[in-house]
Amino acid sequence: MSVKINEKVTWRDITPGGTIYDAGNSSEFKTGDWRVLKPVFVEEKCKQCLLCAPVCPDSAVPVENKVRGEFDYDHCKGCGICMKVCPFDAIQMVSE
Amino acid sequence: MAYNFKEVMSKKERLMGGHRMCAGCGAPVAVRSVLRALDPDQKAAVGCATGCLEVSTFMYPYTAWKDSFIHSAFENAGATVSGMEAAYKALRRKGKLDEEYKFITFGGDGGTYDIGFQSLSGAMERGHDMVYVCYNNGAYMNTGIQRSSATPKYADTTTTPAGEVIPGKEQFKKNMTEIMVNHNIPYVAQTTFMGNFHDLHNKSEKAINKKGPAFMNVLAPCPRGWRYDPADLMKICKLAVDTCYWPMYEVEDGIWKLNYEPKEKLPVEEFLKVQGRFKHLFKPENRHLIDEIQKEVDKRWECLLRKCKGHIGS
Amino acid sequence: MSNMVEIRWHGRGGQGAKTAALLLADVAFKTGKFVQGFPEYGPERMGAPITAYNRIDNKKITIHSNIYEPDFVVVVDDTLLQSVNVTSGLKEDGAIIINTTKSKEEISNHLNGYEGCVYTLDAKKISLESLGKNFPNTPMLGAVVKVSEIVDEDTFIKEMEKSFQHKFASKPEVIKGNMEALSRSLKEVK
Amino acid sequence: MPIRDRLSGNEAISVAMRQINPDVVAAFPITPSTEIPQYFSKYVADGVVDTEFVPVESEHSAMSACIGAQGAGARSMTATSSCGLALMWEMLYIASSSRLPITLACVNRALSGPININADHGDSMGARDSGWIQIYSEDNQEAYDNFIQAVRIGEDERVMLPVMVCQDGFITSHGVENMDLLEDKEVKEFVGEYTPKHYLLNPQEPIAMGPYATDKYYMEHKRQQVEGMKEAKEVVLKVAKEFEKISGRKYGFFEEYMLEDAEVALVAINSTAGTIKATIDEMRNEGKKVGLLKIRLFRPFPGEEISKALKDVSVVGIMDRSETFSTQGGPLFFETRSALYDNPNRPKVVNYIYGLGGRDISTKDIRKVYEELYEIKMGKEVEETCTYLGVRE
Repeated sequence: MSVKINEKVTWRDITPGGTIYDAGNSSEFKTGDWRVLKPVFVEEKCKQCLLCAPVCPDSAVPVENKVRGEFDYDHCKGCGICMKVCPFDAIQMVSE
Repeated sequence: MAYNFKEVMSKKERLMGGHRMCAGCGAPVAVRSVLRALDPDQKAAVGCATGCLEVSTFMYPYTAWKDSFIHSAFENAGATVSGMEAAYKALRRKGKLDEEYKFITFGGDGGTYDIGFQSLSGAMERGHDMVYVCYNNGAYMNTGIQRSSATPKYADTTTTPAGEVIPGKEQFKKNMTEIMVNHNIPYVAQTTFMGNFHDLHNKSEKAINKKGPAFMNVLAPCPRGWRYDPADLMKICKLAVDTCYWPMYEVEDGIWKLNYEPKEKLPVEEFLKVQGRFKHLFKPENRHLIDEIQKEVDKRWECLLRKCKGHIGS
Repeated sequence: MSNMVEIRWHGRGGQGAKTAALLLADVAFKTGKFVQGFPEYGPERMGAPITAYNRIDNKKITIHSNIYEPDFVVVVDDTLLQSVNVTSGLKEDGAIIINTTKSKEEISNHLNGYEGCVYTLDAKKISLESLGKNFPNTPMLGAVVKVSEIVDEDTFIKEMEKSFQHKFASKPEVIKGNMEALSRSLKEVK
Repeated sequence: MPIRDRLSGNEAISVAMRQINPDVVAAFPITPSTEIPQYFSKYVADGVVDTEFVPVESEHSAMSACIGAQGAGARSMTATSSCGLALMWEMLYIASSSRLPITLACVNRALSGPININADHGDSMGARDSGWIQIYSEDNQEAYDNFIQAVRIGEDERVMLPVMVCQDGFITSHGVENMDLLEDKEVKEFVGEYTPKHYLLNPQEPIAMGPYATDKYYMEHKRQQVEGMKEAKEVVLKVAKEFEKISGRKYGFFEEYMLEDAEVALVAINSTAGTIKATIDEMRNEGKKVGLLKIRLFRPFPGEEISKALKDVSVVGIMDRSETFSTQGGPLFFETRSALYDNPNRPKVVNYIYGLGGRDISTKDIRKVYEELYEIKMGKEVEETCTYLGVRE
């Protein structure tokens, strides 16, 4: 999109029909500040079983080449599902 | 296709973070899992009924969808994606489009079981090559937890409140999966989130790649509506399956197959007691209501076993 | 000045009065006229009295109402005479054409004192003899062309033959019977 | 070379559809528009077109499927009437707000209840604020011509709005009349290919359509949508000019018939305009200076131009074939009278509601209306601005 769509956009520049041409641009919107509890990744305990990855509603457990990385704190809402499924205690929930 | 969990998990994400679903919501977990069944180079076009998922994943100007996405209204996801699929056929026939696309539709149980039922039934009957996925949380969560025909009996919702005289919703949920089986479409499946998502993945893969219409009913818990600790998503799902409240099965080309049989069938109250919406059932004078639910669960389970007649396995 | 001819058809649903009106429009169209052919629609099913209309003119027709003062009325089924005021608004210098086995005298009692010309034709007999079936609309079409003179007879015969050849391309055996029904009706209407 | 033919209004639309050969047609039968998808599905069955025909299970799904298809990048069409249009209502708004130039053949019929299958304009008039361009057709020729032009008007980059082409149920939809058809090739060249800038099935650019928009954006969306409507006026005229080149037939926002020196005039749409013309011909022979303004483009409403065209008429009667239950008159009346308000010498304006549920209107009825307009011109007091023509008192 040539014009940045934000709350200052005029009627002339808003996208016709409200169509968005940058698929997946919600990643620019941060939901991390919804968090009350924060998951902490204890890498040394992690066995890379990846069970924490599919259960995340916010796609906040990135996996590349079969290895999980650090939490995406920009989007993690701190629900704690990942902590519960981890068989190795490698995720701990702490206060923000 | 053999399921290589770690490889599947390494695929590029097709539903991005930054959407506004509740913390711990089951719906995006369902969507991510279904979309992971696409090959990375497979193009998809996604449709969605109005509901939590739609308004939260496409709040202007942000879309969480990496694939082309359309939403038009609540009751017509089946028809809208029918149109998109018809366009695809026409454009391919006329030589205006070379690429192959897969068509996937998401709707909640409101948009699937109730207001969108006609449109879905029409789309399936006409044989459009598309997958319809119901992310089923058993009530109209988007408008604030009103009962649907997918709401279990005696659940406390905002339109079937557990009161002094009436103990919540008075009817059992309708069996949408079997209704879709009776459309005689090539593939129908019922599943939820278990372990490493093997079952959901396999079913999505079949549904997507099978020619013709396919329907998947995915139990996707709603922590707010069901009133449980959001962190317990996977536990809730496992209880739903192990109590046989939500059996995982599929019907492929008319063959019924049970995909999971609990080693030990748990009493349904194990599933009920962890959810606030059934809290009133645990008053001593309401014991018979739980028994009634148990009887219905048993009846439906036995019926399913008869239909699957020894076809058990993933 | 317009010399529009307006025709009203009375028949029963399923008898082909609407088809006859459309066929007449067709023939007139083919001879270069401006035409309208339209039925009056309701939810009626087979057997109910129905009305259909034609307007035929040498210039473009813009009027889009029913016809209240027709130049000609065609009655495809004489049992309608009991229940329908078929001569309503019919111009005295016009004519009514009725499919019947009865004589003009017998019929005239049912015409509400209409003093214009009355023509009769036993369309059923013609149809049965030439087509083997009771399709009264083909003979009635011939009769109305004869009486109204909206189309010259030779042209009419020629155009109808072409039209039948097209319509019955897959069963040419019925063309002859239809043509016979038409030419008989041109002669037998009285 | 024009092809001389005689067709019903429904046949005319289906022939136009065949010549356009759209990508997708989705429709559900409803009297009196049913014949359109019927005729068209035969073209599909015979391979005369390569359209994907979707025989949906309701009109709501018809419009939904058109939205999905047009959004996907396919030229899409449908046809409906009355309750069918009403069932589409919600989707009409979504089609227009999504800026999808779908073409709809609306065969006007009264809305229930009581259930009635005959012509009035209650259906399309109810949809007048749904953001669709609306074009009305006097006869079969106009229905055909308008339908072909509608594709170009809606798809114009400045417009990108759906278009509804209306004609009267049964009166023209089932009435056979003379008309001139264009050759298939001419129509195909005229409408060209649908080439949207952004569409769902563009492999190079995945997009998302149909967002949730908060108040921070909603109003800007609506304002932009209005701009498409504003631009439509110029595009309607441009397309009409081009159409005239291939057809020889002139079209504008409206047609003025004997209006230039008219003392009293009627404003009407659809088939009654033709009956009014026939009445005018009779009355002009008697020396009466009566005229007609037949509105073709109702959305957007060409208010200024209409006001200008009526400025020298002393009394104007507006003919509405639909009721609004506002107790203040019909929609044509509202729009036209409002347009005339800023005219310093505005004419006296009265409203006639007529023809509801298919009640026939003849030249005799119209003659009476003109006579009353003359009486008003001569100073007769108007007791009620809105009266009902031919209703039993």
